[in-house]
Amino acid sequence: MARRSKVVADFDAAVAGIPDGSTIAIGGFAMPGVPFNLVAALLRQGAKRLTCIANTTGGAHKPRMPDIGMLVENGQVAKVICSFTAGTRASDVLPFTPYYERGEVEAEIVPQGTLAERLRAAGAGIPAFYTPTAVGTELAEGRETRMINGREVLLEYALPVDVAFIRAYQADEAGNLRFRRSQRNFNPLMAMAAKLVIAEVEEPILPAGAIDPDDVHTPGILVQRLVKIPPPPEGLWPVKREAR
Amino acid sequence: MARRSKVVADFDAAVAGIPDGSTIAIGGFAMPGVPFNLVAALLRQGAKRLTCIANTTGGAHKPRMPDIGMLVENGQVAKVICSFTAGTRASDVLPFTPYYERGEVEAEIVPQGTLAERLRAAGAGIPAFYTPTAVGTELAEGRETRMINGREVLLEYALPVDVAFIRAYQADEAGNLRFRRSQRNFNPLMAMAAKLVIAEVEEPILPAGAIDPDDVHTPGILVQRLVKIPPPPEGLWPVKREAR
Amino acid sequence: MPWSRPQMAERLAREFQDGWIVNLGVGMPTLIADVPFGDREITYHSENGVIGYGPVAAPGQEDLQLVNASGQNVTLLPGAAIVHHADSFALIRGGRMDVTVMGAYEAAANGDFANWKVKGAKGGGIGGAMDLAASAKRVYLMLEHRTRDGTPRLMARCSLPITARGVVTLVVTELGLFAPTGEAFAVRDLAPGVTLDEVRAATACPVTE
Amino acid sequence: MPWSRPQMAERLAREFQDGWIVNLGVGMPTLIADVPFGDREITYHSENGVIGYGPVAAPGQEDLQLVNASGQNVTLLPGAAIVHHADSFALIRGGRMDVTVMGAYEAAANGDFANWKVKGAKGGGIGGAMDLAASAKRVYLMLEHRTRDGTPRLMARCSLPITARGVVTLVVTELGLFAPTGEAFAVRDLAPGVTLDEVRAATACPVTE
Repeated sequence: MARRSKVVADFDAAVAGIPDGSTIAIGGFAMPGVPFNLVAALLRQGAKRLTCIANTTGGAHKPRMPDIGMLVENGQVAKVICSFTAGTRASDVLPFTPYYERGEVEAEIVPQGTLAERLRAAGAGIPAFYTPTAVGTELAEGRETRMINGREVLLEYALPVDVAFIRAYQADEAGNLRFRRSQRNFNPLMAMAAKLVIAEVEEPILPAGAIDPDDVHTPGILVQRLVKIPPPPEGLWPVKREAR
Repeated sequence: MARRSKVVADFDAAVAGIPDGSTIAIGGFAMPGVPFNLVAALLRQGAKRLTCIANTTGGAHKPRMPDIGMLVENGQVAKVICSFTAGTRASDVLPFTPYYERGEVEAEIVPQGTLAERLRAAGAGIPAFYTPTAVGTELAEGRETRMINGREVLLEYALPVDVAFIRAYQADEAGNLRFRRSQRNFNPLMAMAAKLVIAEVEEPILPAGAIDPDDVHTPGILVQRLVKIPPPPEGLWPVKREAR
Repeated sequence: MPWSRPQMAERLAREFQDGWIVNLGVGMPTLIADVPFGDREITYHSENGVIGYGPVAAPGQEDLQLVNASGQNVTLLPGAAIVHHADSFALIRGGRMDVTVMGAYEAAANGDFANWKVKGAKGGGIGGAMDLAASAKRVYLMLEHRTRDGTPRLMARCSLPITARGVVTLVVTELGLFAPTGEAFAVRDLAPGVTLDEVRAATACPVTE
Repeated sequence: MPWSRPQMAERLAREFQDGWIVNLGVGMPTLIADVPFGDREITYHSENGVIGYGPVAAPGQEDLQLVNASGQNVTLLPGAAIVHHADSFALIRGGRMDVTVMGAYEAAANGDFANWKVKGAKGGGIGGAMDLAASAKRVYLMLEHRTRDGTPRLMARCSLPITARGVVTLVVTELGLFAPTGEAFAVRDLAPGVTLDEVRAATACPVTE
C-alpha cells in the first residue's frame, strides 16, 4: 500500500471548495476540541446558505472565539442544529439570537445525546433509531413514538453531514487521529457522519505508523485533509474563559 | 473518591453466583479476545438453561479451546445467539450442530454487524434501530420493515445481557480496560450491554490511574470483576491454530 | 434560617450512596463537587465524556483541554477515563447514572420539571438535560423555592415546557428537601428554623409532612 | 485454459481503483491480499476491526492477538488502526467499503447471491456477509463456475436462501469475469482460450458478450 499524505498547506487550502448549501458539523464542547482555525477560514472562504451542526452557536463567553454566531453575522448560515439555541442562563443573549428571532436563520434544537447519536447513526448506516429522550416534551409533539418493552420511545433519524471540522491533538499522515482529554467530545462522531473530514491538529503531523493502532481514536480512512495549527498568534488555541 | 479494587482471587470466584437462566455474552473473534478461562470456570460452576451470545459456538478449529460448544455438551445451554450456527465451510460439523439438529438447543442466527449493533444498542439505551442488513433474506421474513430515504430497512431490537465474559490485555483496579490488536472485537460492546461484566486480564492488574484516561478502551464503571490470567499451563492463552 | 447554596448541596449529597455514578448539571449542582464524601466512593460523570473527574483546577493549573459539562477546568482522579459524546450518552441512556442533579425553573408534584425554555423565548438550552432526565435512575433538582418576584417554583403542574415527565425524585431548595408524591410535595427535611407553614406559603401546591 | 485461483484473484484485483477500501471474505478472496498493487493505494478492512492490514505473518512471526476475518495471523501496515466490532460495522454499513469480495455458492443474473446456507441445513454461517452485501459500494464474487458434480453456480435466480438482493457487481470464475445484467451475465473478460460457448454450456442462464 503506497501511502499518500493527507496534509494540506494551510487553513485556506483545508476549506477550499466547500460549496454553498453544505451541511457542516463543527466539533468541540465549551473550549476543548473546537476547530477555531477552520471556522475562521470558512469566514474568509465565504460559502453561503450553510446548515451548521454543533453543540452551541457560541458567543456566550469571553474571550469570544470563532463560532457559528460569527458565520451567522457574516450572512453564511441558513440553519443551525444545536442542543442550545439559547444560553445556559436565561439572561444570556447569544450573538445568534437576534438573527433567529428575526427569522433570518432557522434553528433545530436537539437534545445533546440525541444529537450525538444521530451523528453516529449517520456514520454507522443506521437510518433511524428509537430513544426515550424527549418523550412527553414539546420536542416530541406530532412525532412518531411507539411502546417498546412497556416504555414510550421516540423515532429519531440519522443526521448526515457533508463536511466535518475537527480539532485533534495528534495525527499521522494516514489521517489517524488522537484527541486529548475532553477535546474528544463530538469530534469522532462528526468524522463518522461526514463525507469530507477536515482536521486541524495541534501537534506536528506524524509519519504513518507513528501512532500505535490500538491508540487511534478516529481511523484515518474517515479523514481527508489535515492541517497543522501554527503557534499563536497565527494559529488559534484554547484560552481560559473569563469569569462572569 | 475512595477507590476499591475490583480484583477477585481466581476464575471460580469470578463466575460465582451466576444463576441458571442467565444470558451470557462471550467476547472474542477467532482466537484473540476469547475469555477461555472464564468459560472453563463456567463449565465447573455449572449454571444451566443459559442463553449464550458470541460470534460462533466454536469448535471448528484445532486445538479446541473452551467454547460454547463445550457448555452445550455439558448440558448448560438452552439457546445460542451467533452469526455462525454452522462452520464457514459447508463440510464443517461443529460440536454444537448435533444438539441443534436434535432440537436440544435453540439457535438464533444474527448477521455479525447486527449482532454488534444490537449489543451496543442495549448498552446505549437504544431499544431498537433500523438497518439495511438482511432485508430481502429469509431472516427478514415476517418481520417489520419500512422505507427510509427510499431504502427498505429492517427493525432490530437491542440485545441486553446479564453477564459479559471479557478478555482484556490490561486493566487497572478501577476496571478500566485496554485491548491489544484484534482482541478488542466484541468485548467493549458486550461490556456495554451487560449488567455484570467479568474480565480476565493478561497483564498484571495496574493501580487505578496507571492507564492514561485517553487510552482507556472500556471505562471502568462498566466492569465489576477482574481476574489476572496466570501463566500457562494454569492459565489459558491463545495458541496458533493448526492448518487444515 | 434557610440553607445557603453550599448547605443545599451538602444536604442533597447526603442522599448519595456508596458506589454511585453521579452527573452534575450546570450552575448550582456544581457546588456538590466540593462536598467531601468520606468513605463513600462517588464517581462524577460529565456529558462530554469525562468519567471520574475531581475538583476544579487551582488557578494557573488549568488544563485547557479538560472541562466538565459546565465548562469548568476540572482535574482527573486516578481511574478516570475519557470517551466520546456518543459513548458518554450511551452511559446515560443505558441507565448507568445513579443520579443526575440539575437546576430547574419549575418542579411539579407530578414529577415533571422544566429547565430548558423560559416563557416567550424562541430558543432554548437543552444540552444533556432531556437525556439525563429520561434515563438516570434518580433525578434530583436544586433550585430556589421562589423566583425573584416571589412566584413559587414548586407547583402542581409545570407552566413552562417540561424537560421530562414524572421523573423527579427529590428537590432541594433553601427551605428544605422535598419529594413529589403526585399531588403534593412531601417534606423530607427542613432547613433549621423553617416551618411547614413557611414552606406552604412559598409553594403553589399542597405540602405534606 | 481456465484461470487458476491466483489468476482469478489477480484478474479481479485489476478492477480495484486507487484509494479503495477493500474487505476480503473468507476463503478464495484472501488470495487477493497477495496481489501487488504497484502505485494503487489499497487499504484492507476486516470485520473484526482491523483497518490497514498487510500480508499474512511469516511462520514463527505470528501475533496471536491479531487476525483478519478469516482467522489468519496477518501483519499491520503503517497507518493501521484498530476499532471494535460496532465501529467496524459502522464503517461497513456507513458505506465506506469501496468493494467487498466474497465467496459464494450461487450468483444470479438479477444480482442476488447466496453464500450462507446450504440445502437442507438447519444452521448457517452468515458472519459479516449480509452487512457487507447490503452496504458495500460494490460486491464482487469469486467462485467456481460449477459445483463438483457439474451444476452451474451462475443462474437466473438463486435456489438457495440469498444473502442480499440485487447487489452483485462482478463475478469472477475460472472461466472469466462477468457482470449480472438482470436476465443474463455479460462477459467482461474470458480466461485465455475459453470460448463463449464453453461459458454458456456451464451457465444456467443467458450469457451475453
